Formats: sequence, C-alpha cells, structure tokens
Amino acid sequence: MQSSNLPTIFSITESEIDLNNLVAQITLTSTGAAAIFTGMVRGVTSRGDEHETEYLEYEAYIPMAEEKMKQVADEIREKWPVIEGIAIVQRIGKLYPKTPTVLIACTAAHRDTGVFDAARYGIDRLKEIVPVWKKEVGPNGEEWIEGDYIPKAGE
Amino acid sequence: MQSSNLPTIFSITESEIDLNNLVAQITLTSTGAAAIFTGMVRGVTSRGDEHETEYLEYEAYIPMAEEKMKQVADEIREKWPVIEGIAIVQRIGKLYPKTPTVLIACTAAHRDTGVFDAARYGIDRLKEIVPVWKKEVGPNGEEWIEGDYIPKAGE
Amino acid sequence: MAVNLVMYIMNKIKLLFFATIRDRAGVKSLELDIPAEMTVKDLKDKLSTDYPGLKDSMKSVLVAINHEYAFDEAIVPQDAEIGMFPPVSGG
Amino acid sequence: MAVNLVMYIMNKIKLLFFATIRDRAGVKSLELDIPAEMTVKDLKDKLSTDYPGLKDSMKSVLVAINHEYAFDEAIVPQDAEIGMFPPVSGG
Repeated sequence: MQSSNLPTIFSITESEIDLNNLVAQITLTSTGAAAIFTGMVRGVTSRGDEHETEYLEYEAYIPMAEEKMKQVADEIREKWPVIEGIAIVQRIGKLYPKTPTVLIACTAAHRDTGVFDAARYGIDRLKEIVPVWKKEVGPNGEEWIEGDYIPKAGE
Repeated sequence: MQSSNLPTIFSITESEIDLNNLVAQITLTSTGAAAIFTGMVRGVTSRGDEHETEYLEYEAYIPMAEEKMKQVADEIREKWPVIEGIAIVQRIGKLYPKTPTVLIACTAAHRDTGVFDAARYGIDRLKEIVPVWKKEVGPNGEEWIEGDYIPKAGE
Repeated sequence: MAVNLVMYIMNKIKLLFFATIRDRAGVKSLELDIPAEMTVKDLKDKLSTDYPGLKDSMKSVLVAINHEYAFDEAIVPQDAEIGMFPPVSGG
Repeated sequence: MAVNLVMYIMNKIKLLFFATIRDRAGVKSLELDIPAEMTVKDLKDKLSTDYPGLKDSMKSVLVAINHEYAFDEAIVPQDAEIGMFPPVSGG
C-alpha cells in the first residue's frame, strides 16, 4: 500500500460528527470493510463511581492534537500496512449525553486484515497521547476528568 | 442488562444505510461506546482471484433473513451481556463500488467491554447464517458468489 | 385404521428457490403436493427426478423449513414453506 | 568568549496552560524571558517559585515543547512554545 496516496483525515471540530461522510471519504475502490469506533457522552455512569452527567465540556491543544492524531494514524499504518483509509475526529465544546464525541474509522479490502484491531488501537492511543481534556458538569458541580497515561520520550 | 428493553434493530432494506441514524437509535443514556462494521462493494479485488466488479446484485430470503438477524443479535447478547444496543442491516438490490452494503453496530457503556468483539462476531455470523446472496457483474460477465459455511442443526 | 388414513393425507407445501438454485429451477417458487411424512431427503430426491435441471443442485443445497435450517432426516411438516438455496454470501 | 556570551542570551518563550493547569494559573498563556539553556526541570522550578498556585501542579504536569512531549532533562529551545497540562482525557 502506497501510504502517501491513502486518505488520512484528522480533525478537531466543534461540528457534529458525520459518520456517513467520514466513512465515504476513506473508502477507496479497493475497500470492502470499515471498522468504526465512536464514543458518546454518557448521561449515567454505573461503573466505578456511579454518577450522572449533565454535559461534558471538551477542550484541546489544537495544533498539537492534530499532530498527535497524525502520529496515531502513522502508528496504525506501520502496524497494519494493509489499512487503506483512516479518519480520526475529536469533537470539542459543550457536549450533551448521547452525542458522539470522537470517531476512529479504518478501512481495508477485507474484514480479516486487522481493521478492527486498528480501530481499537486508534481510540486507545488517542486517549493516551492526543491533548484533549474534558470537564464533567453534573448535579454535584463540575470536575476535570484526568487521564492516567504518562507519555514516554518520543511519543 | 434487561435485554427486553434494549434496542435491537434488524432489517433488510433497499435504501441507503444511514450510520448516523442507526447509531443514534442504539445509543442509550448509559452508552459511551459504539463499535460499528460496514462492508462496501469493492470495485477492484486483488486478493485471490484478481478482478474488477461493475456492481453486485443482492437478494435475500427476507422473512428468514430477518429471523436469522434476530438470532445473531440474541447470540451476541448471550456472549456479551453488557451490550446495550445492536443494529444489523443488510442492503439489497443493485449496489455499485464504494456503496456500504451491510452494517453491524453494537453499543456499550465502555469500549473495553467486548463491544469490538461483538461487532466482529456479528458480521462473521451474518455471513454464515443469514440467507442473503450476491451476484457479481463485471467485465467478464456475471457470477453468483457462494459462501462456504454449512449451518448445523439448530443454527 | 389410523395408519392407512395417514398415508392418504397429502401435504401442500410451498417451495422457494434462491440464487443459483432459482436460476436452475427457472422459477422462484412452486406449490407442491407431497405425501405426508416425507423427509427432506425424500423431497430432494423427488425434485431431482421431477426437475432434472435441479439434480446437481440437490446434492449441496441448503434447506430451510419455515425459516429454520433443516437436514435430510427432518420430516416436512404440513403446509411448510421450504426454502432451497446455496451457502449464503451476504455482507 | 563564547561561553560567557551564551549566558547573557535570554530566551523568549510562550507558555500555554490547559485544563486544571490553566485553572490554577488563572491565565491561558504567558510570555516569558528565561535564561538560555534552561531545562524543563529548571522551568518547572521557576514557575513553582514565581506562581505559588502552580507549585502542586508542577509535580505531575505534562510538558510539550513545540507540540512534542518533553521531559525534565530537555533544554528549552529558543522561541519555544511550551504546553503544560494534566494527563489527557479526550475521547
């Protein structure tokens, strides 16, 4: 696969995430499979500290976030060279329950090429190295959510 | 999870597959993650017998296909009881390269719940037991694609 | 006597053909009167004899009775809807 | 002498704070003149001293120099853009 000609989309946006449009943008004539992950705001969380969420307020260090998204895409292509298209989108701003906040989509010729693993890897890495934060606002006030990953040199 | 109240969508359709709408329909207030698979018509296939495709013509044994889709959803819920919503859609008719033909989407509270495996299982099972067939039309004429799975008693 | 009575009851079934099987049958569906207590195997044999174009297909055909996969030993129930088709290839 | 000369060159850097760090700093960004050849560790110590509100945050803060993660021993380059923030929590 000549990765220079392959579609790679990464963006931080305040607009709605349009799955149809994003998948279409990373579909080539040789594409037969797309694995897509989307995350959405939970209004009710029952695992761990049970609580309700009124909304999340996302912010990003935009130019660095876009560079790190590109890095995640590069890592995916290195690990799964058969991947054809990659889309990585993080929505920011004030987002209410049930709203999709993030999308990772990977396409390939066939579904048994690692395309599911690639999408899974993408969302895991996004949550490790892409500088985006969210503040949770609920009935008991507001609180910044902090991740727990400490990037290593070269990441 | 009380599976009787959880959204399960299955359909055979001649209309465009709308990912945004389908994911929204299986998103609950407790949902934080969706894993989605879509398959699309390849215009060019290079694995195995290299060839080009002008279009695929899909047909289904509709009432049985819908029952088997429901069975796939039931199997998913049995294997991954934390799955919240499930959508299984097969588009039929004459479909051209790059067009999404099938969708499997599963939602859950978190991404580490097996939601990716559930979607993968769903598309694998659909291709085994849901009575849908496709005829490939290309520059060298037309040919029915045949699967190779023989269902066992009780499937 | 009950046993003799059963033997005279005929079973009106509906056959539906799909994909390659339909192409070879030349029709999408067929209504058929078959003897009661016929097995799937008997039905396939009967179709092989009555419709020579289907003979090869009957060796590997998948059969569904009332939307559930069925196998050679199964008895075809009264008024069954029988689907006949090759291995599926959706997705 | 070259060595002495370097010691007098100051480095004008831009600091950007995000999430909890911004809340504690009370500002989104800061322009600062720092001595050349200062390390990330030195910069964190300086901020802890000059902005007491940031003292606790400086222990666990993540630092990026020109959009790449940087660690205590790294030298802050000329005209650097330095991002300071807690572990990320996007998605």
